[in-house]
Amino acid sequence: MKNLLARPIVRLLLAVVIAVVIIVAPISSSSFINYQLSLIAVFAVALLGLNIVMGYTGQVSLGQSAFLGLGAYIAAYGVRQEWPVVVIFLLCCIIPAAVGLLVALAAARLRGLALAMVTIALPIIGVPLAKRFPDFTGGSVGSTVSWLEAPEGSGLADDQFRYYLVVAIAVVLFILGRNLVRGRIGRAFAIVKSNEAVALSMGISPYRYKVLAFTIASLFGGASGFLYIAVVQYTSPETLSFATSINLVAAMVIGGSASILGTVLGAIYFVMLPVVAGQIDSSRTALISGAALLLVLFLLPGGLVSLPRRIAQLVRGGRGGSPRSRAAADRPPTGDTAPRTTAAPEAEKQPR
Amino acid sequence: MSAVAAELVLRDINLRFGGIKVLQDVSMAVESGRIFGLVGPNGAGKTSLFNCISGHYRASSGSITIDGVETSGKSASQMTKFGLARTFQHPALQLHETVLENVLLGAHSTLAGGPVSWALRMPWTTRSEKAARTEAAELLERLGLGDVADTPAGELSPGLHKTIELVRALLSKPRLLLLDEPAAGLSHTEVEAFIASIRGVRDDFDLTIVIVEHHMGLISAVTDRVMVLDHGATLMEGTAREAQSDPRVIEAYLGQASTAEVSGEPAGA
Amino acid sequence: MAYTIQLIVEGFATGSIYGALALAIVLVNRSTGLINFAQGSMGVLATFVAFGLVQLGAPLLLAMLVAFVFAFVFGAGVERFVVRRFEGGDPDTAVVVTIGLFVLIAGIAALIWGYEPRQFPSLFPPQSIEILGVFISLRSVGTIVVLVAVMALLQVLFRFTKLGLAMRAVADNPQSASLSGLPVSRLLMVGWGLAAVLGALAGILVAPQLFISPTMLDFALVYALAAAILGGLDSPLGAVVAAWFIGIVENLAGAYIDFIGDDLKIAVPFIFMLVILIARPQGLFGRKVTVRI
Amino acid sequence: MSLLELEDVSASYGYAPVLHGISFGLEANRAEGILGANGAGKTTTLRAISGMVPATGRIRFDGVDILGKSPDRIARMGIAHVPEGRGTLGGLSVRDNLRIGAYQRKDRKQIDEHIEFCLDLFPNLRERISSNASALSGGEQQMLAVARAFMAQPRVILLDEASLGLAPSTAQRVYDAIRRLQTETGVAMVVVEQNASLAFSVVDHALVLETGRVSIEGPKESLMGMDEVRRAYLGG
Amino acid sequence: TRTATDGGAGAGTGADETAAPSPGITDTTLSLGISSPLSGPTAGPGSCSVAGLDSYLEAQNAAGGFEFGDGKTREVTLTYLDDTYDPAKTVSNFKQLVGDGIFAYVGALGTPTNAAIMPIANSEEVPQVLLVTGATAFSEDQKANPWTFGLLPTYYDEANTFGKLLADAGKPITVAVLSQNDDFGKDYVAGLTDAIEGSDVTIVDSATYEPTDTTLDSQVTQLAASKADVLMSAVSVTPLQVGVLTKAQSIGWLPRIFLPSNTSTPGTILEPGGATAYPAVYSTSLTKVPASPTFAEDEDVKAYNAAFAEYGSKIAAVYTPHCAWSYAEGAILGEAFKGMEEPTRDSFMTALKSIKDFQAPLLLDGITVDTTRDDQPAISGLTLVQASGPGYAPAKAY
Ligand SMILES: Nc1ncnc2c1ncn2[C@@H]1O[C@H](COP(=O)(O)OP(=O)(O)OP(=O)(O)O)[C@@H](O)[C@H]1O
Ligand SMILES: Nc1ncnc2c1ncn2[C@@H]1O[C@H](COP(=O)(O)OP(=O)(O)OP(=O)(O)O)[C@@H](O)[C@H]1O
Ligand SMILES: [Mg+2]
Ligand SMILES: [Mg+2]
Repeated sequence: MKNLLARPIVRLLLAVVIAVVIIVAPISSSSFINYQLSLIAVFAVALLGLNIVMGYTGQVSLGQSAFLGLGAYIAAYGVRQEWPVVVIFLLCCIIPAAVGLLVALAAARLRGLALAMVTIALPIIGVPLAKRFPDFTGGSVGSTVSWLEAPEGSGLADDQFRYYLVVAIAVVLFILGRNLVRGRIGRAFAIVKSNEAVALSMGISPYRYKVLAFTIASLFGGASGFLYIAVVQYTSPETLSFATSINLVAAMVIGGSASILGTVLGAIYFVMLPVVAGQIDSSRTALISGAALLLVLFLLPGGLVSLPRRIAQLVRGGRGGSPRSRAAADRPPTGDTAPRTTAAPEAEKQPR
Repeated sequence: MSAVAAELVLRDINLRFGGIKVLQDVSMAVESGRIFGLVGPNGAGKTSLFNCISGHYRASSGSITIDGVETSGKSASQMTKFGLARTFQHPALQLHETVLENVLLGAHSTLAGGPVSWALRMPWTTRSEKAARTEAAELLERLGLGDVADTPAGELSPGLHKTIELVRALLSKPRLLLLDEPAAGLSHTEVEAFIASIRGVRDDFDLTIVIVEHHMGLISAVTDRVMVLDHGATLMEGTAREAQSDPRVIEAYLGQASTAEVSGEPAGA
Repeated sequence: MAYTIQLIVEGFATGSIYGALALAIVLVNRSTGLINFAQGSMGVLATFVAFGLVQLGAPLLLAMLVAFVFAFVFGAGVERFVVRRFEGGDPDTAVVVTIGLFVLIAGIAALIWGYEPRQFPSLFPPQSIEILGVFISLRSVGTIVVLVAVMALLQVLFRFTKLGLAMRAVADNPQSASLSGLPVSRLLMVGWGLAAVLGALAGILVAPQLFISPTMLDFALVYALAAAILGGLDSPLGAVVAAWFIGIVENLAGAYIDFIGDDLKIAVPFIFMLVILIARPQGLFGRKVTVRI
Repeated sequence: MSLLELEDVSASYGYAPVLHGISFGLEANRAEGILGANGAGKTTTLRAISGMVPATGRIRFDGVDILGKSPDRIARMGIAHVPEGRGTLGGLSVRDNLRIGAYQRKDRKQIDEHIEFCLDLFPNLRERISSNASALSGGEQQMLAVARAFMAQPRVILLDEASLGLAPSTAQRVYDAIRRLQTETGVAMVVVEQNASLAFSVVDHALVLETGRVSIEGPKESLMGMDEVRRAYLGG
Repeated sequence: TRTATDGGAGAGTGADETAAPSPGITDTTLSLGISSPLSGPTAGPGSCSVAGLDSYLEAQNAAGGFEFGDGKTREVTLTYLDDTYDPAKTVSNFKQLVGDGIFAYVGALGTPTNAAIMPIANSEEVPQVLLVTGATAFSEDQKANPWTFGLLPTYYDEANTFGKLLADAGKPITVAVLSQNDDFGKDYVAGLTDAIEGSDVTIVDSATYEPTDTTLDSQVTQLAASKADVLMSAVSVTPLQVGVLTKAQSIGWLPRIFLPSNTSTPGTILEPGGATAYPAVYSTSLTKVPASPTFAEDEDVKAYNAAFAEYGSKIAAVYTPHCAWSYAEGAILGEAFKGMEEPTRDSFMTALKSIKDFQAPLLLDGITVDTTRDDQPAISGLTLVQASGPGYAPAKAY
């Protein structure tokens, strides 16, 4: 299974199939489905940012929704001011990145939970702040925009056009993000996550790389805000609510921390879970989503991305063994009995 | 290679944590291209001294110069610029990553391009990455780790971790290398192999090396000079042979049975 | 002046709500090394058990005791059957598991009792006493007394008892602790159980004011986390002091700094927190962790 | 019947087999040495005994099957393991570490005496008695790990490179103390040690592991007489 | 390039003589949809606004179905989805409902959530009506948004009624205002300010709160310092409102109190808040309170209680006024169906917009439904009430 995937030809074929599916998908789908697909792209970008700062660099951020919201507000404002789309997009990236940079310059001195607490403050303060400036944000009623209609003669419905736009931007951002987390910068992120002392001795300033990761996360957050407005065409303080941040963190881990593919899977989970839960019983969504989250992690502690590995494991390890010994085998003792925090999580194997 | 082995001079280094004086007026001078041994009882302050040199600790007073340039105020992440590399007493590897990925980290400061060029995969980034990979593979091969390059570090026995750290340090193209107990956990045969390779490494890479070790056989085999620390202060400085016969050193460090051990000095000496 | 003092008194009372929950967070952290986002919902569930009993006519004190027993068993069960699988793995995963628990438990409570807040009887009389123009509600006084007592108990538990020492050891490094013969899994269960009891206590203390609902402690949880971290995650005393600090600072800032107002007053404790943590990363009362290289 | 008995013990990490059918027995008051190159499986053998890696075969302690029991139960039965690497509780003070070592003991008075004994043995620890263990130097942490195992007053002690990172005189002192402990309490030991001359100063019998299998075994004297052993482990 | 139906796009403008039926309606059925918060902090009111409506619809279905203006009798079904008060989810739910072919989207609760779908509903011409929200934004301009309007009196109207009462007293009165930091709060304050303009009534202090606050003690303490005669406590969260009532009296401040209609229920607010301590407590009311002994023998209430026990209790566990409001909303829909001559959304909107002087069940005497105005929600009349005994009685002058 693994070997098969390792072959370049198989990988290429797979990529082509996925590309074709992505391109063909919206043509025959309903506007509802296209909306879901587009939302997946929107949140995949937000999750990618979160994964860079949290999954790859190990800095817990509970503030990603604040940047999503900020990007969305900027986009909505820009549309109302009738700025060109490209300008809006750039601003949606630059301003949140700048805000993220400023926050990080102070916050990156902290680590672990202290940092998490400071980032939690972003959405919590962001909500009343957004209500303070109704001219810019539309206050608590929020602000509606109506833009990105399919160009005449394209033969596309609005939702299809928006889907293509959003997915195209997301794909480009994903390629950039993927490049970033591999190679020189990615290795620096990883060592900042696992051991700052070693990072220092390699000439890597953990502080700078944390600030960098945080800034990139904010940039992706802002960009996803732009995409959000492209798809939802509406934003309000609820967009940046703290609950969204928490759900994003959960989705990131469920997809697969420090994994590009995991990020996409996480976004699918993030968007589809409420829909599926509503389908099962719309008055019991909390119960269903909580149970689903636990179930997924129970079966796949490494996230959805570890599914193939897990299957391979189960196939190979058909031989039983008592539950205890199997549980123990899942986490072999590292020779070093140092505190757990230094243990790196199961990271996606990088191709080499 | 144009880089020339560095010269390291410490003057009157003091370090304290709370009420504890960890280092007191430690001075030492390591000539360019030499292998210098740092020994002493547990808790004498050897690792702390390394930490001061590498910028992980800030000495409360004293001066550290590398090739005459004062580095004592610099942060640890700037020290690669001065050609410094080090290994750790407790190997600090990413256990889930492969050996190759682990050592490539050492190439960080030699790779070209910042975040933007790497995100855009500019040609120079890929070129320098390729070069680093080749070099890493060669070094691993040379130190006998060629066939485990693609194994996750966590699956190797701890004895090998020291060597992986050495390769990682070498990849940063240092001129001054600090090794903290590089032979701990190695068996007798392996220590001999290590002795052979460390001299080769010094010559081929044109390095100055400071070694902390409790393995006296290794110390006397490879070092040009040693300094003995005790309770944070210099006890004596001289050749390894002088140190081993110094009654103060025997008293504070080697113990009575040490003579037996000295006799087991390996042939490489 | 009386007004200022009144605001401070109010801050104490509000802070005590956060403090009660913060103690539970500290307890879990000290005994398992984790942060439990489900701490609030677990407390609420136990409070609901008490609520159910009271509705059936049981006296509040009895209901409370039953709720404590329930909480202990439930907390220990959660550790045993859910959290255990994730111990020793990626800490982020464990935290997300507690987020899942948080959602699930709220869902269970809602399934039985619905989302609408309901009145909950108070342990303390509703009256206030007036001292020099400052009104102090007996409920707040009661809450504060209980809180301080619990804090002292925890302090004693961790400082002076063998159980406390063992719990700290397990939280520090379960593998190493097990090599000394510590019954790691049982200690972890006890830690979770006790923390759940504390959560239940917090829930019962605040339910008369917040009204019981599955989401009752959601927002208090953020404050409680802030207090626990600001105080130093391993210090019960720190958690309570920090909680009071947050309550008071927030009130004063909201009342006296016009620009901040009632809507942004929440920002003030967070800004203080940022500054304090930069200066003292281990928190006000936390013990500094040294990481040797 | 031996105090500790391994019969055909195999172990693996995940699916990679590491040990292939190790057997040996150990009487009270005796010490067994395990030698072998890096990665031979010495550490894994000790982990299999103390329940830290899943294993197959048979491991009996004092006539009781302990294979499959959890590490803490095995420890409570009287097997103390000084693990490879940092074996301390970093966030706890040195004193608390020692108290944890004595966790399952009931004789309160004796505990304090034993703490004194350990502090005499390792004066460094006395100086740092209330520091966090994580602040200690590498060697000091190793001392603490050994002291913690002493505090348990075990019937079997598993030493995995107990002298690692210790100054020569300190290492000597540790092994002197171990010998004393042996005569005083009759503790049995399994000693894994790269410093073979140190190991041979305490063991009665030893086995050499090669890629997870026992290649040579015998009484100390006969092993020390073998050329290949001398060359590979003693130098000369 | 799309084959699937595109929601309301096919609904035409009604110009055809034999109008093709709109989606969601057959000769025997009609389907309605709603997206409300059914989990999370707003789920209490959210589920009540579904439960009340569902109770009415199901009870009517069980009684034989709804009669329509075209002479047919139809069963009306309601599909409800949870949006957790997140607008993006509401949009998703709306698209799902429309894609599944609902006829109309009715009675959803929440300001941002409804705001998010308003443009879509209007561009796709799907009725988004009788919304359970007091925000003015949905009803104030029905020419621009012909497919959208609200059910309940606006917050503005409510406060305006209070203000008028004060202004009519004709003497100097000081008022302290506590309001939510959002449009709900702002509309409230605006309604009050407009009403007292030119009178002797003055607002001497005001404070705001976030719905996420755990307590409003400090706000109450601050307002108490003003010693105002009147406290207008526009707090929409039950525990917080109770907290306000207990706090003010505990620090010795006993103003006259004005409560908004959504947090003035005797059983859940007045009694736990110890409202009897205050000289007077005013509120506005629309509906009879089902649990109140005053109405125990009322026919409407009996019908409601029976229907709720049978159907609604599966959705909402605890009563909030939203249950009663949305029950009445069901009757308004029934009234619209009666006037609906063609099975189209256009015809439905026309019928719905022509209801006047309709006395929906549970509405208090004197409160009637009037949907004919372009700038008002369906119900805009309010009865000012005053706490007395276990419930409310019509208010006396100040
Ligand atoms: N956590 C692990 N996961 C996978 N393989 C492992 C793990 N730990 C050890 N191994 C493998 O098991 C084998 C035996 O390791 P072990 O640690 O027992 O050797 P050792 O004899 O103690 O070596 P050393 O002298 O270096 O301590 C080695 O080949 C090693 O690569
Ligand atoms: N960060 C720190 N905080 C507190 N004490 C420290 C710290 N770093 C070092 N020390 C103390 O300084 C002393 C010297 O430690 P150091 O690690 O330098 O010793 P060492 O000579 O390397 O010993 P070893 O041979 O055991 O490795 C020790 O007693 C240690 O406890
Ligand atoms: Mg050292
Ligand atoms: Mg080993």
